[in-house]
Amino acid sequence: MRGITKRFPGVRALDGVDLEVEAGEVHCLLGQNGAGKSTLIKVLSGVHQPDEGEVRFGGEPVRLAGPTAAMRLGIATIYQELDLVDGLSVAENVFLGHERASYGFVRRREAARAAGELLARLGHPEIPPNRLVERLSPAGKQVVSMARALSHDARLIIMDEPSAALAHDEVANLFRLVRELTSAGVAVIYISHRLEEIREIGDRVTVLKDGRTVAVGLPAATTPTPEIVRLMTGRSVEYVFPPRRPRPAVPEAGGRDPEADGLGTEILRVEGLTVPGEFADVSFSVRAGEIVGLAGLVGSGRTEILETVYGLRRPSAGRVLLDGRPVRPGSAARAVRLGMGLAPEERKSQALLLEDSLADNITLAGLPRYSRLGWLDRRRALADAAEQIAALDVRPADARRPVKTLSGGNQQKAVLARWLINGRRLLLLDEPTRGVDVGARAELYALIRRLADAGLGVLLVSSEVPEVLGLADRVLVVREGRVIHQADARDLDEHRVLDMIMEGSLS
Amino acid sequence: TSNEPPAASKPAASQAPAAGSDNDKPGKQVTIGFSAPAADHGWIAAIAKNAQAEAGRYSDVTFRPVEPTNDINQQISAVESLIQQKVNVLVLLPNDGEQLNQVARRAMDAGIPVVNLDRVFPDKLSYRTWIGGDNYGMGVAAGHYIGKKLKDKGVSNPVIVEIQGIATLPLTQDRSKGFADALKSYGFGVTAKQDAKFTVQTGNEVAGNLLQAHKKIDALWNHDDDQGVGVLAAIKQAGRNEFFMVGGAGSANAMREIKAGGVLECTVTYSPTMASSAIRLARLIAQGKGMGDLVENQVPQSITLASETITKENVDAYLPLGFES
Amino acid sequence: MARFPLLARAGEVRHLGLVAALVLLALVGLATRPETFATYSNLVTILSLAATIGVITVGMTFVIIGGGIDLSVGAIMALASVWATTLATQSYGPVVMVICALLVGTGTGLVNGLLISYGRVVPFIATLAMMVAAGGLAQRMSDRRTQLVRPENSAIVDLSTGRVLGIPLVVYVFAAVVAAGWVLLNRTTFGRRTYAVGGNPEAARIAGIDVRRHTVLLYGLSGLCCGIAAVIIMARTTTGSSTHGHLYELDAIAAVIIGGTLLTGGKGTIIGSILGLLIFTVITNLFILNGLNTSDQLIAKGLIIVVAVLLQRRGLGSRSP
Amino acid sequence: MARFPLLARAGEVRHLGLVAALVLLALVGLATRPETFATYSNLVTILSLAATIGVITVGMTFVIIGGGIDLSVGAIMALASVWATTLATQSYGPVVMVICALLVGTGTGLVNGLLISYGRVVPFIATLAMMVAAGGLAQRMSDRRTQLVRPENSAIVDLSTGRVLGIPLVVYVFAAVVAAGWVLLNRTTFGRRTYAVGGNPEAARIAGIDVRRHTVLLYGLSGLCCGIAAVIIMARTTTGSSTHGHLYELDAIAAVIIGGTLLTGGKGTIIGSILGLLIFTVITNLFILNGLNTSDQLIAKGLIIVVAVLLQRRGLGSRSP
Ligand SMILES: Nc1ncnc2c1ncn2[C@@H]1O[C@H](COP(=O)(O)OP(=O)(O)OP(=O)(O)O)[C@@H](O)[C@H]1O
Ligand SMILES: Nc1ncnc2c1ncn2[C@@H]1O[C@H](COP(=O)(O)OP(=O)(O)OP(=O)(O)O)[C@@H](O)[C@H]1O
Ligand SMILES: [Mg+2]
Ligand SMILES: [Mg+2]
Repeated sequence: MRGITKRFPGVRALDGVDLEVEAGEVHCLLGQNGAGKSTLIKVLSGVHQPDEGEVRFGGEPVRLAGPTAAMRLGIATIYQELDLVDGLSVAENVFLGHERASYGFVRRREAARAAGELLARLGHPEIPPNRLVERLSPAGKQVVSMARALSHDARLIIMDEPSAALAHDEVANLFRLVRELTSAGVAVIYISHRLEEIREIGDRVTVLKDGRTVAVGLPAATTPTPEIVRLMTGRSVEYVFPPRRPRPAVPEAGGRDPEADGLGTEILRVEGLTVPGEFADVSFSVRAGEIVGLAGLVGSGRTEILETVYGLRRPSAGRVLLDGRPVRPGSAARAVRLGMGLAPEERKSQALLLEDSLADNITLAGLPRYSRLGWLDRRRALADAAEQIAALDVRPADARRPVKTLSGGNQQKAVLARWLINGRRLLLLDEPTRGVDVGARAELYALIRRLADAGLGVLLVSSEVPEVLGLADRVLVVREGRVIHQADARDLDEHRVLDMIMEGSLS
Repeated sequence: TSNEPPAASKPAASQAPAAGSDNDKPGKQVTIGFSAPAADHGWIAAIAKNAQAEAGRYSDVTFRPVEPTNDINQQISAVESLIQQKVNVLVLLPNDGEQLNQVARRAMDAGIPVVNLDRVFPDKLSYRTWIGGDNYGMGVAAGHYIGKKLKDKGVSNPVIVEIQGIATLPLTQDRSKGFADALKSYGFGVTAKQDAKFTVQTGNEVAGNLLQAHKKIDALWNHDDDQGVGVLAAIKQAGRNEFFMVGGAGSANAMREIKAGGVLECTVTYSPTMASSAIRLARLIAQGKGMGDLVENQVPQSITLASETITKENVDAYLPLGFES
Repeated sequence: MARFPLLARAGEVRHLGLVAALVLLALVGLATRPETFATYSNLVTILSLAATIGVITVGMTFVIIGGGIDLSVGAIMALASVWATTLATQSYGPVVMVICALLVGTGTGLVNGLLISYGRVVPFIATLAMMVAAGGLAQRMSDRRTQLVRPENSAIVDLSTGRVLGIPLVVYVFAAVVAAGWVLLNRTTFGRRTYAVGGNPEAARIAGIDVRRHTVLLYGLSGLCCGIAAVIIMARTTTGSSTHGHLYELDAIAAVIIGGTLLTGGKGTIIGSILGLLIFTVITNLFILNGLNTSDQLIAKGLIIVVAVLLQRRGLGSRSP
Repeated sequence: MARFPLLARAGEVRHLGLVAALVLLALVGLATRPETFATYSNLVTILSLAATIGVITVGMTFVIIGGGIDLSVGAIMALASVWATTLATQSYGPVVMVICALLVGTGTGLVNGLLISYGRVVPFIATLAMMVAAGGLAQRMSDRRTQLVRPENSAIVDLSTGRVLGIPLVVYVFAAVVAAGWVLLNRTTFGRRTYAVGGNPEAARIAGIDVRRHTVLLYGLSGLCCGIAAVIIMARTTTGSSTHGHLYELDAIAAVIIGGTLLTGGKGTIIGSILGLLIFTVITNLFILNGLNTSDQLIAKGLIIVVAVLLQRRGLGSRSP
């Protein structure tokens, strides 16, 4: 691909980008949120038409007039935003658009068998080809997306952040498959924000920044991390995780002198919380100034624990105490009044009003503050939003910009900002860095730490074990809906935690 | 129906002889405003056509119809715009007399005489002259035909079914009352009644279900010959012929059915020729003339048409007056 | 969604609520009118009366699963019935009349589809405009008169009077359309793609489906169903008229939604829609058998709709969120 | 969405297309009926005619921005007008009649809201059921008769005959409702919540907004608007009747959508809806002035709706996707 330029109304998403991929290699695309990675691969797969530039495939210049044209050439794509149809079965999704059919009639048995084979090849023979896709977990959907890409006889497979929704062992599975493909001469374009994955699987790296190519074909294994980060962000990010407070004299000493370890009083206490089918007998506490991390596999029930604490689900047993007072379940509105805030897992569908402005989004949970007899104090709302935008360094710092035009990391900041304008006691963060680039990630970590230092309690869920270990003070290991271990984060290492969440035993 | 030879669909009244006087001679130039409900029904369509045709017969009449509508609010606006245009006389067939009363009154107050066609305004100050059919009398005519025939046959406890038009119209209630009152004089009553909505399709649906509800029927009165086409179709589909049917309004199609001899034996008229008469009256009022056959110098305040009973015996006399539904 | 053998049985659970509602209504019928309700001729009447909207409901199900809505069905049916019964058309005989109705329906539907797909007018507005315009055109063509099917073309009327095994031909037409709709939706790529186009148009596009073309075809299909419905109404009433099909769009949409199809698209079944429609038809039949007046009918109908929907959700059981 | 000061001006660009459509219609009016169209009294007639649906359109805008739809507006208006004109109500005088209309409207709207929020019946079906049931109830209460406002309560009728500065009082009522609706939507937390609830109900819930309660209030508000519309129609027609408001729902929804509000919720303006409605009303007025017959009027109306939507999209310009 040469000199690819793509303009959207108001943005130049790609500005003369070059990319060269060879057969049998894993070519990684790196870049901050909004750098243009997804746009580039959408041009390559015929979804977008470039305004300028040329694409050559197998040496021939080609015109990718539509997705079908790309598929016919042997370009298959796993898109970042899941591209599945909920109301169709797994097999139907795999073969959507190129159905196994005769005279317009679907050959259903054959499609199911072929889909089953592809799923088995992906290491997931347990997914029934006839199940409706809406009933699969996010990870399961990702597998179906991959099966669809494999169902085309592809010479180039593009994967846009395939690992974002995958757990650790799933990623290993994915890499096995990628190696299988490349050894058969298939080229792979791989996009991820996780540098360690790039190192493991990648051959060469192309870095995008603001819609331009800033580096082409760097060796994936040997280019030093600071160099890559500098190329992506245009500056150097010295540290990743912010420093914690000094280690307390007696860990887990709660009870005798609550302030002895530099942490404040207990904010949240959860006792024997149970939601049948999701999790059972979960007990823990969060103190002021403390970040408590929940580590576990996708599907282990951490989201459900957060939602139950927040009052979105009704537990069958157990209780939640905030500042010593019981939280009655049933409504998030009550949790908000009591001083909780939740940054949910799915930013776009659960947190943001995408069409509305940054200011509207930031002030959403604080509306009572700006209400005088129902009248909206718009000046104060705008001022508060602007203040948070500055404090969190949201870019671009324009309160009136529709939030859908912001990059993922900045959208995440907006969600956090929402809870900062009205003095929270406890923040519940579910995968706060999913899909967020390294630079923004470091900023978010620093921000979360600052909030804790200012006296908030933080309950953090993340599927990335290093993130939990690096950011949290205390870690709870969740496996199949039970808390199987809790410890000070500094007493754990990644290997041990991985063993626990996968095997359920202490090695 | 429009797909009959064109000759038959000429508005009947225009062939009728003029009144016995020199009233037909051109007089003062007058503008007649005209407003009626939307013509989504054969009878109403005939009203509009008759009015238009009658106005066309006079060189001294400028006809100013407004867009017909079934929305009261819009008809009020339409009449308001006619008042603004300062027509000489208004012919109004309101969707609902009570709801249009106020705006008709405003026209009268503005010095524009109103000829109230068919559906009556409750307030006599709202119109100069009323001309219309006799809905109660129509029910009575149908009731007498059915009552007498069943009595003659010696039927006791007959099953008599009634299919009404639009239930919310006062005219429907008048027709029903006349029907019930007439039947009562024979000691009979209505076994079941349902309303269709003056359309062929609803007539078919309602009749289809009613025929299931009553496996044996003695007589059926259908208020409206338009919806009657659908009712007759439903009777054929159910393969029923143990009863006789009476229609209403007097459409040409109903008359042809009567002539052919079948379930439909009779229809009681409610003739749209009243629109032609209304235009004539409006012209006379505007020109300050009286009616030729009357001694009076002015047009009377109210004229009620009689509902006539059409059977196989007299159908030939009425066929030219029938309107195409 | 009984699309694969093993799911088939589970799929029918979806409709349990609707079937329960129908059974309840039938029990009411048996209790109140034992001598008339469960007779053969009454059931045949119910099906004959359901045929017109039933055929339209099949098309509407496709459109709504495909993410759209069609407010113009009643007007298209009226227009097709009028066009097929003009003197000019009738002079060519019954076969041409039928073809004319189908062509007019399909053509008008395709215009809807083009407006929506390529003109990018939202379906609600495009089909509302069509409803108004087609209604006006029907009035104009018929000169607002009811057009009788002429005696020499009575083959059309025979569709409603002619019977095979005691069942009127229109009921067979109805059944054939439902069966064809079911096969098309569940067994062909066209049907499966309809779910994709309605459920996730972007994903459908990415998968190489021509979403615009598909949308045009969906509205064309709905129009074709209106054309078939026009033939049935011509047979039932022996007429073509611009007043045919008044407010059919509301009943058809309601039947589809009560049948469990999402108004947002991507989900739904033909069987559910037909069950939803039969609930409406049986209600009307029950009311008339019991001699209820229209006002009471309306009040009861409103309540029954709500109860049917609540029952239908129970039938879905734990599968609804 | 002009919710912050500086956006306000940009926001008005949205409506350029609609204004253009209105101007076009006005030019047609001036060309065809120069002597009557632009007269003061004709403009007043247009506004009086628009008042009834106009008030309903304001409520409908809230419901649709909030992610719902209300098919029952016409029936609620009819029911409120009937209830307020029963002999029993009339015996308490005009003030009680007005209060009665407003209470009946609001109450019925709240029932809609409860059904939708807590009964989890989809809005289309819940309000369709209400449309049918409220219509039936209105027929029942009025015994299907038109109920006249009695002479001693003619204060109500004065709303349409009484004039201030040559403008009938109903037009002031209309203007007041539009202004109040605008303020409520743009200047209060209730309005902000409405956008949030319609734009992303899940996000609104997690942000601590009581989505169910808000939804109930939205339908209550729509019902209140129907109550106000009932007062206006009583003033215009001097009656209460179950036939009032027939098919108003379609016109109101169409006006809202032509005005740029998304049927999926989360976006829209009061001004757009009112412009959309005025387009309808001016069309009707033009037809009346030019004496077009209904069929031609309908055909033309269908075309104009499509053209208005296409123009409106141009007006949105680069802001639409
Ligand atoms: N359909 C669109 N309309 C308008 N702007 C768009 C569209 N798609 C992408 N953009 C803009 O183009 C730019 C590049 O977006 P893109 O999705 O390619 O980034 P990315 O590198 O994939 O980021 P991420 O790491 O967050 O996935 C961004 O500014 C984005 O807002
Ligand atoms: N294969 C599967 N099929 C059906 N449902 C599944 C499957 N896997 C998980 N689920 C369900 O998906 C829901 C969401 O799980 P989720 O992945 O959010 O859990 P989690 O521990 O919060 O993980 P994370 O927050 O890391 O995504 C759970 O209720 C679980 O029962
Ligand atoms: Mg991306
Ligand atoms: Mg989760």
